[in-house]
Parts: sequence; C-alpha cells; structure tokens
Amino acid sequence: MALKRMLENWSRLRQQDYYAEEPYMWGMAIDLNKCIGCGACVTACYAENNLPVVGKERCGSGHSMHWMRIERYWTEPEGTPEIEQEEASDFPERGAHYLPMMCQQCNHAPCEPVCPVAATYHSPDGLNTQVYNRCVGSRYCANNCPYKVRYFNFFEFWKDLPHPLEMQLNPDLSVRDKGVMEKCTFCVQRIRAAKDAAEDAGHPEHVEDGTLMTACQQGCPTQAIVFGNLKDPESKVKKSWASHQVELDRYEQDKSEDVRGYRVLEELNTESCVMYLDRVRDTEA
Amino acid sequence: MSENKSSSNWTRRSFIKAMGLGGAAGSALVLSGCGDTDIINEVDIEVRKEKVEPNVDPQDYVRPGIEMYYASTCRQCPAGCGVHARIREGRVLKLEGNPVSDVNHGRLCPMGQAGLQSHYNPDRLTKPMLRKGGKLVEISWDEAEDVLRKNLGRKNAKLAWLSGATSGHHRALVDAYLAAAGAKNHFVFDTLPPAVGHAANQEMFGSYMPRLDFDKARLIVSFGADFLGTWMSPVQFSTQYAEFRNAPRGTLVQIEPKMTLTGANADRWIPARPGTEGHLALALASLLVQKSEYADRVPADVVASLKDVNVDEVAKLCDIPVERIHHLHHLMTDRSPSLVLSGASAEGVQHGFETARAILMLNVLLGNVGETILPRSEDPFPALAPRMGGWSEVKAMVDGLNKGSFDTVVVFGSNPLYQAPGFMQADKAFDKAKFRISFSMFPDETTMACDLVLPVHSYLEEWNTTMPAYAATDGYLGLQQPVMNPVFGSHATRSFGDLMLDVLKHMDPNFKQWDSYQAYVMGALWTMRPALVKQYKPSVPGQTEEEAFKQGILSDGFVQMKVAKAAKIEAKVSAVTLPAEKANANYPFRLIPSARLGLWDGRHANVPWLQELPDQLTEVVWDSWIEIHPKTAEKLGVITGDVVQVESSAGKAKVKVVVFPGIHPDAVAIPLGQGHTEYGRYAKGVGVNPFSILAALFDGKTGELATYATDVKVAKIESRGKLVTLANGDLVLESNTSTQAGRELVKTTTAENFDLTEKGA
Amino acid sequence: MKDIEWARINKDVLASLESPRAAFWIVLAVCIALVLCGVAAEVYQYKHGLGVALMDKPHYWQLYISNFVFWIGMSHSGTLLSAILLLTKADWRKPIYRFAEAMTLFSILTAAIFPVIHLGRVWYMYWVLPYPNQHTIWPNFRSPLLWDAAAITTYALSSILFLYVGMIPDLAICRDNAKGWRKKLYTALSVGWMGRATEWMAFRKTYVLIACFLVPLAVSVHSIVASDFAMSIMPDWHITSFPPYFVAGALYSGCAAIITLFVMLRYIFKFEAYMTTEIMDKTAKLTFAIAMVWNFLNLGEYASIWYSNDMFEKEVLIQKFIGPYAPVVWGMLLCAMVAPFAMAFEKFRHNMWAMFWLSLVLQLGMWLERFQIVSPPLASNHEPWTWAVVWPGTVQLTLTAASFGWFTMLFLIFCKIFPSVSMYEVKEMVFHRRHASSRDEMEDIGKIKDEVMRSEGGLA
Amino acid sequence: MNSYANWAILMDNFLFALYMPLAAIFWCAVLHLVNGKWRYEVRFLMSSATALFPLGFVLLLIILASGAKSFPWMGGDTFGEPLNGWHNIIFFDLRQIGLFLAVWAFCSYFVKLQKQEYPTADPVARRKFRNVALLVPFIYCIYGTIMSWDFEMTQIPRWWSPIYGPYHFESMMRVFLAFFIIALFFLRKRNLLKRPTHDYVFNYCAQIMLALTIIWTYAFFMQYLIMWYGDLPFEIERFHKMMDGPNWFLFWAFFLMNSFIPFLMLIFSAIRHSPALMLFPAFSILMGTFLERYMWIISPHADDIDHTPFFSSWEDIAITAGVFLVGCFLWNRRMKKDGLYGTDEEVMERRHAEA
Repeated sequence: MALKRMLENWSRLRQQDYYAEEPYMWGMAIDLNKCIGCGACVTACYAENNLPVVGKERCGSGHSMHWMRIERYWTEPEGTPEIEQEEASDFPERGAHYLPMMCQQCNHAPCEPVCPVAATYHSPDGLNTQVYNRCVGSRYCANNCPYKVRYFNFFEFWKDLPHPLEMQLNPDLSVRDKGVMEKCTFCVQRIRAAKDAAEDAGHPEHVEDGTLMTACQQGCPTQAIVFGNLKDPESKVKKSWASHQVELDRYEQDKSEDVRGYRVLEELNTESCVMYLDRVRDTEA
Repeated sequence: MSENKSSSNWTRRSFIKAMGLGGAAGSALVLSGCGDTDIINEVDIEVRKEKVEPNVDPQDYVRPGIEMYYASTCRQCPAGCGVHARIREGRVLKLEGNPVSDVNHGRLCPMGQAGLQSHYNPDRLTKPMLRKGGKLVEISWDEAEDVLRKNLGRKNAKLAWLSGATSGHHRALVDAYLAAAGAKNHFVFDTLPPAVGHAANQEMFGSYMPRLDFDKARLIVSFGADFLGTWMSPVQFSTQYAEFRNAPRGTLVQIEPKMTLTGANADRWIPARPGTEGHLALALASLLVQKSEYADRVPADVVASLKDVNVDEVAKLCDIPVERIHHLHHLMTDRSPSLVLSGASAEGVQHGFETARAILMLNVLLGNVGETILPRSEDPFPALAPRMGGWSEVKAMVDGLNKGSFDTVVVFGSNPLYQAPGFMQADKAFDKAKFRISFSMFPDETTMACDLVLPVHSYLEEWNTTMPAYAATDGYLGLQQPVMNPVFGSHATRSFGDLMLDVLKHMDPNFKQWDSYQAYVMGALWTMRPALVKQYKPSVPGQTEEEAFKQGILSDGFVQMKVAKAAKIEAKVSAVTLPAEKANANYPFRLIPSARLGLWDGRHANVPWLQELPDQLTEVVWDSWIEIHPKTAEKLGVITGDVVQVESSAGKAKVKVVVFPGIHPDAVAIPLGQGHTEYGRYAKGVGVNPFSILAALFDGKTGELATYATDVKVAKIESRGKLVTLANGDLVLESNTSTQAGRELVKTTTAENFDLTEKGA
Repeated sequence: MKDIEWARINKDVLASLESPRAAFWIVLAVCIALVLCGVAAEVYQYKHGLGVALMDKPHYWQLYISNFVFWIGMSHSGTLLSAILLLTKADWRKPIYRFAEAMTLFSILTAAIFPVIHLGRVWYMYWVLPYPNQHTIWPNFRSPLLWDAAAITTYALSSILFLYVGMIPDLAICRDNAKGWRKKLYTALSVGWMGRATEWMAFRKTYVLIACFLVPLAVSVHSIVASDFAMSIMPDWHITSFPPYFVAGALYSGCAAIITLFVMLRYIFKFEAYMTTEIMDKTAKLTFAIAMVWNFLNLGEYASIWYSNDMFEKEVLIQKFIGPYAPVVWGMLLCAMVAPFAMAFEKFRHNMWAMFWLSLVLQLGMWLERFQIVSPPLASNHEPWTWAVVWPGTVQLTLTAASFGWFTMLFLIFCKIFPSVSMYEVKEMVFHRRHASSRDEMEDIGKIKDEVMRSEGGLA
Repeated sequence: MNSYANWAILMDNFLFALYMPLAAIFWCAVLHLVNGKWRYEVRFLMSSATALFPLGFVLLLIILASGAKSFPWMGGDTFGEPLNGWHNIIFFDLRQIGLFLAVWAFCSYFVKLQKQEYPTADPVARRKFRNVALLVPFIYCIYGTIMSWDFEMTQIPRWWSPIYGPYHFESMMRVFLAFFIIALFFLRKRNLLKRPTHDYVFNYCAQIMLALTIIWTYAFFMQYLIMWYGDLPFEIERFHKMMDGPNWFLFWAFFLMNSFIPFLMLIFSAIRHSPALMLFPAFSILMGTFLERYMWIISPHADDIDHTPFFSSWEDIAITAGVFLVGCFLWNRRMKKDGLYGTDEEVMERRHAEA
C-alpha cells in the first residue's frame, strides 16, 4: 500500500506545474519606507500564535521564540549608492535599518528537503508548512534556513504559563511541546478560516482581497505589511509585486534599477514569497 | 455528541472541531501531517459543511467555536485607541484596532496588543486588603466596602485624590465625588504626557494641543518629539506618518541627544548636545528672520531679540557642524509647509518652557500655523475632557503630605511611589497620611504602601468612557464595555465606577438613580445623544430607540460629539531668552531617562510580552541598561555588557552598558520602565529605575520636573556580564553594533528615486 | 619478530585475557562512573528539553553532532587497516588489526548514541526509519540524515560481521584453552571451527568478500556524514570537498587512535614482540600520508573560499580565524596540521611514547576540527542579526566525557573477553617471513634490469 | 581564431601538453616511493615525456598573450561582482610563467637524479633522489590545483568548488597512464624499444586506472551532488549550461567515457591483462578527459556559442593535430637521445625474428 502510494505520489510530483491549478499562492510585501520598527507586529504575532514568553534567562541563552522579529542594523550594505558614504560620521545620521523578518515561505525552501521525517513540506497554496506532530527535532531545517526564522522548542514553554495567562491562548492552533520546530505560518488558521468563509459565501476558489489579514499586518500602525493571494491579479499584494517588478520564481529579477522591490537573499534561489521594498532616505536632508 | 449529524456530513474536520481541539488551522496542521504524505491529500479535509451545535445552552458570551468581536477602548496609555476584542468561548483572545476609530484606524501598538496580558495577568489582585498591625491582610469585600465608606463617605477637605491621566466618566465621577466630599485636591500625575509642551502650546496657540497635520507637511523637524513612540498618541501619529511618507515623500529631521524610535526613522538624525535644542531653534529663527517674508510673521521685538544669536557659537554649543544648521535652514525655507515639533528631550530641562517656545516659534516664522497646525474647537463636555497632569501635581501632593495638609489619600491609576523622583521621597511623605486607599489591579509600589487596597476590574471588564489625549477629530469619546466576564469572577475584583458610585450614592442623592456604573455611563450617553453627530435608529422590529442607540454606540465603540467650528488659530509670540548651558565638572554626562513604546513609564513592566519585546533601538529585553556612545565608551574603557555605576547628586545605580551609536557623546541614557520593587513576578527586581536618581531640577516656568537635566558620572565596576539582547550580532561583532556584513538585507534608495518611481505605482 | 616462537603466540595472547591487574579495574570503574554521569545528564535533558544542553538559535547543532562525526570518523581506520591492507596484502597489519576492528565497532556504537540524544523528541527516533505503517508515511528520502541512519546501521552491522568472522579461528583457540563460562561462550561463538582446510578456504573467501564490501562502504559512510553538512546551503558547510575531506579526516583520527591503543596495549599486555617498532613505523607513515591528504583538502578549502571571493563563505572563514572561535581553529591547525610533521622523522616514529603523545595531540586536533566544522559556520550564518557565540554547556560536556568512558569501557571489556591480537594471523606472518625472506631478495635482484640497461645503453 | 571556442581548444591542448610530462614525473616518483618493482621497466619511458615542456610553454605564452580571449574575466566581465587579488592580469601572467618554469626545472632535475639512481648506486645519491621524489606529490598536487583553478574553475570567476583541484589533477594522472599505455602498445608493436616491457605493466597500469576511475567518478559525482542539492544558482547553473547547452552530448560523452566505460572494462582481469584490449578503456579515458577539460573551459559560454570541437571547425583539428605532431616529434627525439630505442640493427633483428 505504502509503496503504491509512494509511486503514485512520485509520478504526480514529476508533473510540471503541479500547483498550477491551485487558486492561491500566499505572499507578502513589506514596505521598509513605512516600517518604523515599533514591534506591533511582533506582539500581535505573540498573541495570535500562542508564542511562549521565555523569560530573561532563556532569551539570554538564545531561546526566544519570536516568529516575527525586527532586525535593526546600523550600516548600509556595501555598494549602496550615495547614502551614508557621503561622510564619515560617529552617528547613524540616517537612522536605523529595520527589517521585519519572519518565515519567507520560500517556494524553493532549503528547509524542506533536509527534514528526515518530512515534517516540513510545501502546501499547494505556497505555505512552507511545519507539521508539529511529525517533527522529531533534528533541527536540520533550522540550520539550513538562511533567514534563521525557524524556532525550536528547547523547553516545555507552555508549562511556565501561570494561571490565568493560559486563558488567552488561541484555540485555533495548538501550543507546541518541547522538541519540535515551529515558525511563522502566515497565520494559517486565519487563512483556513477565510477559505472556509469564502466557501460558505459561495465562492470557494476566491478569498476576497482584504478580508484576510495576518496578525502582523493587522496590527501594523503604518500599514507597511500587505498580505494576500499572489494568484489573484486584483489583489493588493499581487499589484505591489507586479509594480515593483518582482517575480516569484526567479533568483535574479529582470527589473529596472530604480524599482524598489527585492527579496532578501534572493540569490540563494529560495523563491521566497515575501517581497521587501527599499527603505528610503532623503539624501538632501 | 449531538444527534443532528448525518454521518455523510461528518467529516474529519468537523469531528475534530466537535472534540474541542480547536479550529481550522490547528487541525489542518495536525491532519495534513499524519493523514498523508506531503504530496497528495486524498482524505478530503477541504470539504466543509459544519454545523456543530452543543447540547448545553451556553452563556450569553459563549457560542462555542464561533468568534465574536466587541468594540471597546484601549487604556494602556492615554491615547485611547479604539479596539476590537476577539472573543471565543467567553474569553478575550486578541485585541485588534477598531477600523472605524478615528484615533487608530484599525491599528494597534504593542502595548495595546499586550493589554490582554494586563487583563490576564497572574499577579492581579483578587482580594481586598486592609493594613492591620502594619501588614496588609486579605479581607472580604463586605468589610472592604465598609472601610471604604467609612473613610470616603463623609465631608473631608483633607482628602487628596491622585489619578493617572484621566478623562471621560471616570474623571466626571471622581470630580463629582470630590465635590460631594468637599475636597479640592485632585492631583493628576502621569509621567509621559508633555506638560511643559502643553503649557507652551497653550500660551502660543491658545490650545494645549492644536491639531497637527502631518500629511500636509513636506518637512517635519522634530526636536525630540518621539511621535512614533511615546508622544501623546503614537498609533495615530504613525498612521499619519505613513501618509506623510507616501509619494511625494515628506522629509523628517529629528534633533535629539538620544535616538528615539522617531529618530531611527528620520532622514537626518542630528545629535544635539543635551539641553541646547532651544539655542538651535533660536539660531534657525535668527537665520529665518533675515528674510522679511519670515520676519514679518512675528513682532518686531522678537526679531530684534534674535539679532544677537551667533550661529557659529550655537553650532559649537550644540556640537553640530555649522553647515548642518545652514542646511537645515535651507531645508525649512525650501519645503513648505513644514511642521516643527518640540518633545520630551527639548522640554525636559530647566528652561524647558522657553525652549519649547523657541521651537514652536519656528512654526510661526515658517507660516505653518493654519497650514499644518490647526485650531481645535472647544470641548462640548469639558467635564469629560482629558486631564494629563504632570510632575508639578505630584510635587504639590508630596509637599501637601509633608506639611500634613492631607489625612486621607486615594490613589487610582497612578504609581507615584515608583514614578516620583527619588529626591522627593514620596514614600516617606506617603507614610504621613493617616489613611491611604488604592484602587488597583496590581500590587504596585504605591498600592502595597496603602492601608486599603481595592482590586479593580481591568479595562476589558468594565464600563467606561475615555477621551483620547489627542484626537485628529474633536469631540471623540471612546467607549469601554466589558468584553468578557471578570477573569477572577465578580467576587474577586470590582469595577472602580461601581465602588465609587456606591460611595457617592450615600453622599449625593442625585446618584441614587443609577444602580451601577454601567447604568450611569449608558444613562449619561443616552442623555448626551442630541449632542452626537451620528443618530441611531432601530433597525430590528420591536427594538426601542434606546436599545438601538445603545447597540449602535457599543458596536461603534465610540461616539462623536458635535463641536462648534474651531476658531482661527492665532499665534502669540514673544521673545525668548535662554540661559547658557554650563558644564558640570563633577558630573560630566547628561542622564536621559528615555521612554519607549513598550514598557512606557514602567506601567507595563509586569506584562511578559512587553518585557520580551526588545527595545526598538538596542534590542535589549528584560533588563535595564545604559546607552553610551562608542567614543565615550572607549574613553571610559567599557564595552557592551560591562556594569557601570551611574551616580547623580541624588543617588546612584548599577547598570549594564550598551554601546550605542545613536546618542550624543556627552549624554548617557537609561530607559524607563524597570526597577520595580513590587509589581508582580515579571517586574519585581528587574533592572533599575532612573527616576530614582533624577536631580531636583525644575522647569522655571511650569514647575515641572526637568527630567532631562540630571548630570551624572559613570564608572566601570564590573567586566562583561550577561546582557540579554536579541541582537546577538551586537555581542559578537567587535563594533558592538550589528552590521549587515555586506549582505543587502535592508536596501536603501533615495527619496528622489522613490518619488519618481512611486508616482507611477 | 623473527624470534617469536609458535607456542609463545598463543600463550602471550591468551594471557592477556586473564586476571586483570588492579589498574584495569580502576580504569573500568572510572569509565563506568563517566557513563553513569552521562546517563544522568541525558535523563535530565530528556526531562527538561534540549535547552539545558545550551544550544540555541542559531546553534541548533553543536557538540552532539561534533562528537558524532568524531566517533564515526574514528571507526574508519579499523576498516582501513584491516580491509584495505588485507586487500593490498600488506602483512604488517596482522598484529594490530584485531583491536583496530574492535575500536571500529565500539566507536560506531558510541557514535550512534549521539544522533539519538541530539533529537528533540528522542522517543520518536524510529520515525526516521522506513517501516510500513498504517499512516502510509515514509520518511523523507531526500534528507541526508536519513542516508546517515541507513549508512550507519549498515556499517555497524558489517563491522560486527567483519570483526566476528575474522575472529573465528582465534575463538576456537580460546575455546580449546578455556574453562567455565568462557568455555561455553567460545564454544558457541567459534561455531564448531576445527581448522579443516575446507573451513579455511571458505573462511578466506568470506573474509575477503566482506573486506571488499567494507572499503566502499566505509568511504560512503563518511561521505554521507559529510553530506549532512555539504548538502546544506550554509556557508562553510556547503563545501564540495567535504566528502573526501571527511573521509581523510576520519582515517586520520582513526589512525591516531590506533597508535594510541597500539602503545597502550603493547605496554599493558606486554605485546612488545608483536607490536614492533617496524609496524609502528609503517602505521606512522600511513598516518603521515593521510595527514597530508587531509591538510591538502583543508588548505584547499580555505584557498578556494578566498579565491572565490564569496561574501558569505569569506565571512565565516575570517570569523574562524579572528572571531570568537579562533582558539579552536588555531588549536586544530596546530594539533592536526603542524604536529603530524613530526612523523616525517624516523627517530620520532620509532619512539613509542613520543608517538603515543603525538597521537593524543592529533586526536585532540581532530576533535577540535569537528567542533569548528559545526559551530563557527552556524555562528556567522547568512543572517548577521542572529550571529552568536555559544560554548557547549555542562550537559553537553558531560555527555562528551561519558562517550569516552563508554568507548573505553567497551574496549576494556572486549580486551578481557576476546583476544586483542589475532593469533592465527600473527602465526601466518611469522611463517611467511621466515620462509619468504630469502626468496624475496632473489626476486628483487631478478627484477632489477635497469642496471643491465644502464651498462648497455650508456646512460650517463 | 576569433571564436572563444578555438582558444578553448588551445587551452585544452596546453593542459595535455603540460600534464603529460608532469603526471609522468608524478608516477615515476610515486612508483619509487611505494617501491613498485616494475618501475624499472617504465620509469625512463615515462620521464622522457618531459620533452613536452617546451611545447607546453609555447602554448602557455600564446594563451596568456591572447588575454581576454582565453580568460573572459580579463575583459572586465566580472559577472557584476568584485574579484579578488588573484584575478589580476599581471599577477596571473607572472605566476603562470614563473610556476611553469620552476616546475619544468624541477622535473628536469628529477629526471637527472633518476638516471643516477639504481639499486646498486651510491646510497647518498639514492637518498637524495628519494627526498626529491618525496616532494613530487606535493608539487604535483599544489601546481595541479593552481592550474585547475586558473584555467578551468575561474572561467566563471566566482564559481568555486574546493574539490575541483583534486578532481582535475586526479583526472590528469589517469589520462597520462591511458596515453602511456597506448604509446607503449604502439612502441612495442613496432618493436622500437631497446628493452621490451612485460605485459604485466599493462595490468598494473590498468589496476591504477581502475582505482582512479572510481575516484574520478566519486569526485565528479560528489561535486555534482552537492551543488545539485544545494541548488545555489551560481553553482548549479554551470552544470546546467553544460548539460542543457548546445554541446550537451559532449558532457554526457565525457561523463560516460570517464566513468562507466572504463570501469566496466577495467574490472575484468582478462581485459587488464591484454595490451590490445586495454586500448579501448585507454582511448575512452583519453578522449573523455580531453572533452572533460574542454567542457569545463567552455562552460561559462556554453549557451552563447554553438561550437563543437572538430565538427564545426577545422581549426580545432589543425591545432590539436599540430600539437600532437609536435609533441610526438619532441618525445620521439628525447627517447632517441636517452637511448631508449634499440639500435636499428636490433630492431630489425627482432622484427625479423618475429616474422
């Protein structure tokens, strides 16, 4: 049985464009011109996804579980024209560089092939899915993730939750036990609910753009995050990708220099579903 | 299992839902894992026809498996954002911004998100306590109410009432009570609302907070106003900021000694030497008045007073290249309209009021008044208007206590024993009162020093109204309603409104008509309805008008009151003179007690999410630290993680170093929020409290504490300890600050290019 | 060697099985104590989660994996000496291959522990095996970890087989000389070996066949271990030379371990007559050659990274040499790259104790090598934000120490139950040498025809 | 000579002209170090290949003079990334010429010492020779690595593979043996040699070739597997260009000719022991390696050019034939000079005896 199933799967896997018929491909666009680095998305993610608070000591030993984190850098990357190199200053006069970083939902994810038990796989709608129940905790996926956005349950964090804080836990998704890997899901529970709602409303293949928001997007005070269906030509996120000339299945974009869209570490061929838009600074100021 | 399931409809998904394992995604994750290999889902979990009905009729709130949203108002800071609370099975699970609210447009800051953890906090007080024999012992509510009535239910001129920033019906109720009790001493103390700035605004523009039009401005020059982080209404300003940054993109220049969140997003961040912002503003003014089109906007004596300003000297004083000042001047003249803001670091000095005036004067010179600075209309119900308070009020109260003017003190929503500076010795003064009452959710420092402790509901459990500290539209009144039953039950905590109403009923018969605070608030709103912009009509047959009204306002989450058209804004400018800054040889560094979005002034230190939310600039979590510029650090011989002793004339503190480029070399910054000696398991004993070492310096005009004026010295006492930061790179790299190491993680483009390309997009 | 009497061989070797000295018991007790500490550490870790081992983001792997690579590496030289030298008919392997093979087996058994305790959910470790189940779930055949599981299992089983088959004639000798429980044990294990010619012929064929199978298997096993790293896209893990580099490194540390045990056994069991300076010389030369291959691949890796100018790889390389892990890297270079040059000198090679200490230095170097393969690249990965330095905590160190205790314990017990020197092969060697020495010389001269050519052709 | 492909053929020929003497010296040294007795039969024959050094040097100069035609990165085409110091034209030319001359000199020295080394020679001379022989593997590996990187790996400057050096020089070790036994076969056939060699020489060479074939396959496959698995575009693209480009059949041809064909033949001892049958695997390896070098050199341009050596250009044939003829001439002359050929009378006599 199992062998037969495997052979069937194999032959289907070999088909080209296996997911071409799938109506959804979830994607995101994050505008670094607008992101102010406040951390609303981070807290929203904690609330939505039952992320454990690990405490000072465990933060100190690198065990924090923020699926969404905001990276702050001080320097421009090499080769950035005109900015910052204009003068040698003792101060970050152009402010900080904030980068909200979460699972990029790579379509060509380095984490997927290395899992010995296939606990992480790609869903047809473009999510890089982590199956907690199947995970044995080899942590290879986290090593192979260039963005380092996979988080491992080093402890039984849920045990530390004193009453009544556990009442806040979102019943739409589980709490994770020790020894499994977890990461941003693009709020898959909301996606599921939205798909269900769309089906109930009589259009099973179409989730209205804007009705579905990830928690980080919803909280963002500057609306720097746009989330939606990349296969829907009318969606905001698709329009943003198109206007910034970023295509999903490429590792080198064929785009004009001035357009702001880019994907982090795109050259690693991860085909990530998160597009960033350049941070902007007024060089005349 | 209920019987109304035909087996054909009984899919695995609905089965799991019925088993109570939770909803969509949880089961999707579970099922796709164990049902199949990663490629084919033959088991049809996508087909969904679910109709799960429970056997037992649940309570009102509870519709198993179905989520509901209740509109309410956030009380995590005085900004008063509208929230939607997501409820399932009678529990609030998540707070979202209320999309129709004019304050936050559906957005919510980290503190607002984390309101849940204040609400569900394990350290919440659940039993009234009375001090007996020097110790607080738990008592019954009956006893507590007796004690409360005995102490408050009488005329008492020697009663002092201390609130945090207050507004709406809480304020009205407290004021009504104080009137009934014949007490005049209502102090309001909140640390972050800019009292000095309000006073300066009041004097110049006739309103403590005129409306600001960020979107219209092409240039914002902010002297330390952290409007994205801690200034008045951060979410509201952030939404406006987002508009401001759309093409054509506005430019933000931030001038402050320590980089704030706003500074981190500025196009040009200028580290002025602390305390010199006023001089810089005057220098800019003096450059502007050289042209008559600017000079004509202010009286001649003001222009004359600016003649003496020497820009080169100011540049030296501010430690800014003089070209930068000229450049800023050109920027201001080139980009109009602009908006000049004054904030905490500029105002928190001994000449803060003057500094704020000097800064605001630039708005007048640049002609921003009426363009980006807009008038505000009179509040239709002044009794509900926000009262922000300030340091002068807490000082007055402490002075009064020391003099023995008060025998009874009531504290609600404020924590002076933590927030008042150490030199005031608020705790000793507090001891002098005969009877101290605290209405509080948490065992904070002040509460634990009181004689009667009354645990109150969280803002998600009670009825109330709130007027935001700053709203883009006038006449906005936020409504609060309980979004769930009290977490610990009604026997454990009580609504502050109910308690006070109860007391008040015995003193003022007018209040007997309302059974509860809910009835009081809703009754008040019902009587206010002619004054509201929106009218609510019954939509369902059989619904009374009152029901329709109540349902309408509760689903909106706020009401909009009609306001008179605002008068034209007139600026009143007079000459500003600033004293020269003098260096303090014993204490070479200026201490900046910086606030941040997150822990705020320390009130959120007991919220684990916020403790674990890294500081936006240093990325430190769960700790206090001192920010020191790399140059200064080199001079002091310290690296990130070292422990130093910070000493001011008022005290000393031990704290870990973070070498931080975004600070003036003459300044050191210790963030607010930590150093609690009480306040539950998450806050107690974490870090240090910079309030405790502030020196006794006050703004000359307003009497506000000059929080940014304390001078300190810093000495290393221990080598590298464990500093807990999420920016691991900071600890690894020699530079102490993580770089992108050549990767193009954050790419940057120019505003010029942005404007060119985004117009098409 | 020429002086060994036939009778003495049995006597000497069998003597090593009897009445251990006090030192033996002390060492054994220490080893058991270490193992117990390890068990305690593992129980603690099991109970609280892997966090107590002080791994973190981004160091999701650390000492457990380093140790795994170290021990699996050590297991390679037993096979090399035994199988390759058997196939190439180098007879100097004979006195030392038995304990080398035992070492192989026990280091595999040690290595196999580490992936298990490394797992977040140990209790589901069988999920990496392809077994039929009602969920019709297969493991992910694309994962190098799965290849690992398969390779190690195969290698462990083959190694046991190789060791056991090669020991049968000796077990028969033991059987003939033993009493009590030993008699029963050896009788069972020697499967009725009588030493008939047909038995010998079958034995030879089987033995060579297993050896032929083992050589590529050993290479593939360590190549697969290397692929755990090389298949990833992590800078400084994604290195095409890792498979041969790991194989060379494995042989290298294994040879060093052989030298260590060589000297110890020689000293403890008084095997001076068997484990001669000449054999040590050959072993040392072999080790030297392997060390040079390892060096070449190591330096080639550095050079090619530098040559490529690849940003990510270069960053790791720079961090390796000047970053927080620099002491480890420099320690490795000193111990494993510079130290082996001592073996270029004959005097050094012939000094047993010098070789003993050198072998320990080499092993330390190779252990550090494994550490620096795993940790520094994780520390300076693609995402500078997450760069962090983590040194292994007590739990990891305890388990590391326990692994040494476990290995030594197994080895000590083995030495007392089974002959650690192959009696029959030493006899063969003595026989061959005695009878063949004169004939070899004749052959040599017969083959030397250059001289003839020289005289004829007038090459000057 | 406009097409890049022509220059690639020239480089291909250069590498063969270089490695024939170099690998010959390597084998002489290794056989000496491992005390292979049969070395006495072949060592002078092998080492006479040093006659090809002048040819290699001339080709090197031509290639260096051609500049960007041989090395695209010299034309400023740096693929958008800054190059490191090695990619510096002057440094490149200097090290190529300098290293070549140094290696040439060393090999000549080795040959000189080898002539003085025989079992009954002065122990001091023997030791000296042994020490020099010890150096040879080091020099071979290091110089081979440099050559592989400079001429093949960095045809795409930032494409890198640490195993590339061993993969390259290992391949060239093997092709020398292949070439050598072909040459030996024909020399024997024509009875030219002063002292005939035994058949077992073919078997020994074949055994080594078998081992090297396995190692070649291992190295090639591992390099490919790691790049394929990692799937980093910059790495795997090069393979894709070779495999899917216009000359894809050459890629598969060299892969088969270098791995399966020789392996499947050399595992049979009957073939190993038959000099005539050994011609098949030897030719396979010779052609396979020639194509292999060509494909690696040409790979960055594989989708730009549509050039198949020998089929689409007479220049390729001319160049290769010319190099081959000059090489034969030089080698032949050296063997004569070294007295490896029998005198005419001897040869005639033996031919006569055979007939």
